[in-house]
Amino acid sequence: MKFGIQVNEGPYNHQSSDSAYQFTKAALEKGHEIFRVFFYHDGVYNGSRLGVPPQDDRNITELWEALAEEHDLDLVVCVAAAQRRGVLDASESKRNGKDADNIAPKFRISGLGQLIEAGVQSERLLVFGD
Amino acid sequence: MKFGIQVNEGPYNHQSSDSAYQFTKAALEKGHEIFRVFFYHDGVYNGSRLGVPPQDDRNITELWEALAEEHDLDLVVCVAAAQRRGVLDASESKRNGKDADNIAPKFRISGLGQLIEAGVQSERLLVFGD
Amino acid sequence: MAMLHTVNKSPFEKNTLDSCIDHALKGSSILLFEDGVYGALKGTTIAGKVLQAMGDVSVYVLGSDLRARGLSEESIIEGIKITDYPGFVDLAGSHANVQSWL
Amino acid sequence: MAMLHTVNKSPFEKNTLDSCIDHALKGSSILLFEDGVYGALKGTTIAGKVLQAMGDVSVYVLGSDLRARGLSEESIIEGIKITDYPGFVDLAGSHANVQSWL
Amino acid sequence: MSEIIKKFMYVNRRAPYGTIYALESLEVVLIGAAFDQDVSLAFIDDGVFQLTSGQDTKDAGMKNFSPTYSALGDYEVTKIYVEKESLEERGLTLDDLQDLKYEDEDEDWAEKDSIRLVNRAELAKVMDEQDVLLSF
Amino acid sequence: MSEIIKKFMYVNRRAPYGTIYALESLEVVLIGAAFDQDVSLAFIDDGVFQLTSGQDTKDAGMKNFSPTYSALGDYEVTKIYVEKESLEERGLTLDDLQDLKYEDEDEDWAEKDSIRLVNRAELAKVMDEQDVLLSF
Repeated sequence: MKFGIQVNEGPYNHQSSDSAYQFTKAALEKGHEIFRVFFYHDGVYNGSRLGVPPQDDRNITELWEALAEEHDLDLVVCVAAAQRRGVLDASESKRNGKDADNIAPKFRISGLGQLIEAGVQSERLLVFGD
Repeated sequence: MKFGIQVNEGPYNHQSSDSAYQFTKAALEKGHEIFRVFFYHDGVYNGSRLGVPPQDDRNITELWEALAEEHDLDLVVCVAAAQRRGVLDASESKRNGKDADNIAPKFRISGLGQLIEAGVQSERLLVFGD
Repeated sequence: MAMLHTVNKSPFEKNTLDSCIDHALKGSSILLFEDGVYGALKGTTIAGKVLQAMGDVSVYVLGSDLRARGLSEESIIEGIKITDYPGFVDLAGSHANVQSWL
Repeated sequence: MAMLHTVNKSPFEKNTLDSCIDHALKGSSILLFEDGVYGALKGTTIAGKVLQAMGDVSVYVLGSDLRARGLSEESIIEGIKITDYPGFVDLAGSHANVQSWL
Repeated sequence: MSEIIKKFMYVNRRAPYGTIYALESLEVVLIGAAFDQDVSLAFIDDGVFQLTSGQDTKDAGMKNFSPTYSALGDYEVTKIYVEKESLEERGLTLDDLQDLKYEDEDEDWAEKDSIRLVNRAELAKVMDEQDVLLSF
Repeated sequence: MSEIIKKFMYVNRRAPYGTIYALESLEVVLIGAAFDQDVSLAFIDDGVFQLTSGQDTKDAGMKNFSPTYSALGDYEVTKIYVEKESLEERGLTLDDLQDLKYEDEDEDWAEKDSIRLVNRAELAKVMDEQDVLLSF
């Protein structure tokens, strides 16, 4: 079966991203397909490579990236939500006259159409949020 | 009178930072002193200089910075909460082996003791959060 | 001097106002702001509890947050005082301490 | 096939579970996870509503979120089924659609 | 843009301005309108507050996005379910909400109401028929 | 570190793990213990769930911070108010919570209970006496 996943909250402050990760991992391990993981609202903060959680805690961004590496997951950060909140890739940073970017390597920034497409193409869409 | 302000949520997703800003501005305009504004939990995201909100919307980080400029406000981002969430200044970035930083110029990163001190030194402490 | 309680959540979504009222001592004040302003509406499922609390505590509501949400002064429970940010600052100063009900 | 509802908030803090139950059709299922697992506890102010709902809907609770919060299997309302993430995935697949009550 | 036609429902349960969900939900609806899907919106619980008329955010210093709701008809988003019980619990009636209209191209562009006042049981059935439920 | 002694109360109204507030509140308490202030903690509403014994976060993939509560006595944080009504509404008793102790240096290090079970009216009075209330 093909699943789409939406993540609405940032890492650590809410459990949403942890739960979405656990669901995604379990689905992949059962042989299902994850069409896309779409990060919206504060969920875009999951895509920052600058987080340094305490050593005795999980690193949620790195967990997502490892899962993406292993299963060729499509991790998409919403461009409008990300710009508002300061999550930028190199080209968005340049285009907006900023002097730095912070997107993590396995995440890509794209438009809201990618969420609708995930809804259309997936057999089930699950939303994890506050 | 001397006020301390704590901001617990990031910009835009919750109204907390807007409300804290309006309170702080009104207090200063009435001639009161703001001992410190302390950003905790997701509130640390207010201190990122990378945000690019839509042109027809407010830029909360810049609003705080303008107020700080005008009134010599002390805007402090909690170091532990900020590291976890990827809000870093140049030295924290270097120390943690990261290749970029994103703190806005008028904000400084410091420890939780600064919040306790704000509680001790201010006549009233107000918390704005979710 | 008594305590100023602040409530910023809708009483229909969260238990914040409920808990605040249950802990507010006689003579204290409650300021409703952000989504908390919905607690000031007449004719709702929570209005009875607010009205009853008003026997012991003063209730204020932030006008800018009412207007943002399209709520008119006429829709507000009689006796609730509409204030603004300078008024909020005065309330914080004139009460002994402030508790934010988050 | 019927709907799977998911609830991740404490019923004592937010109206989510309440609203979910009020909208859940006969034959649908509700999965409690994250802070939603508190809705599965016996002897609480919401337990009666959950028990009554269980006449029409199946209720599941995520074991890993129960254990994280120190809640034992014995503290859970009888008839609520404890599941895990593989089980959550199966439930999502075996129901026609999923509604996340955020 | 896609040959699959699915029933998409945007479920709005939260008040505007206190959090951004209402605004960013609308942004999804507008983008989604470009896809030829069978779209509807549900406003339940505090979500009904999103549709109040007369919103004025000037003094709150925030962006007033409520005019966008009246533009939904132009995007062919014409099925807007508002739950009766949610209004009543909040002391509201339809008169407190914006009057949302669309022009029906099948009936010589006659102006029609977009808002469908439904009770909880009716809305539960409409939800049950959806393929995709996006919650905000 | 300061000659002013104020009454600080940390008010915990939220459950652990679903959000980070409980964990980051504890971090403030530990840092705050280094300042010589008159500190107390209140656990009301869902905050009482923070103190349940037997928390095991292994399968949830999160950090278990509940052992820290039992270390509070060593930080001289010894006044922990738990609201009776909040427990009852949630089907809990003190037996479901960790047994928090401290050693009283004024009484030859006798072991004493840190938890003070109070009813709502009593707690409201204790809150009223505080100088600073930090809400999490």
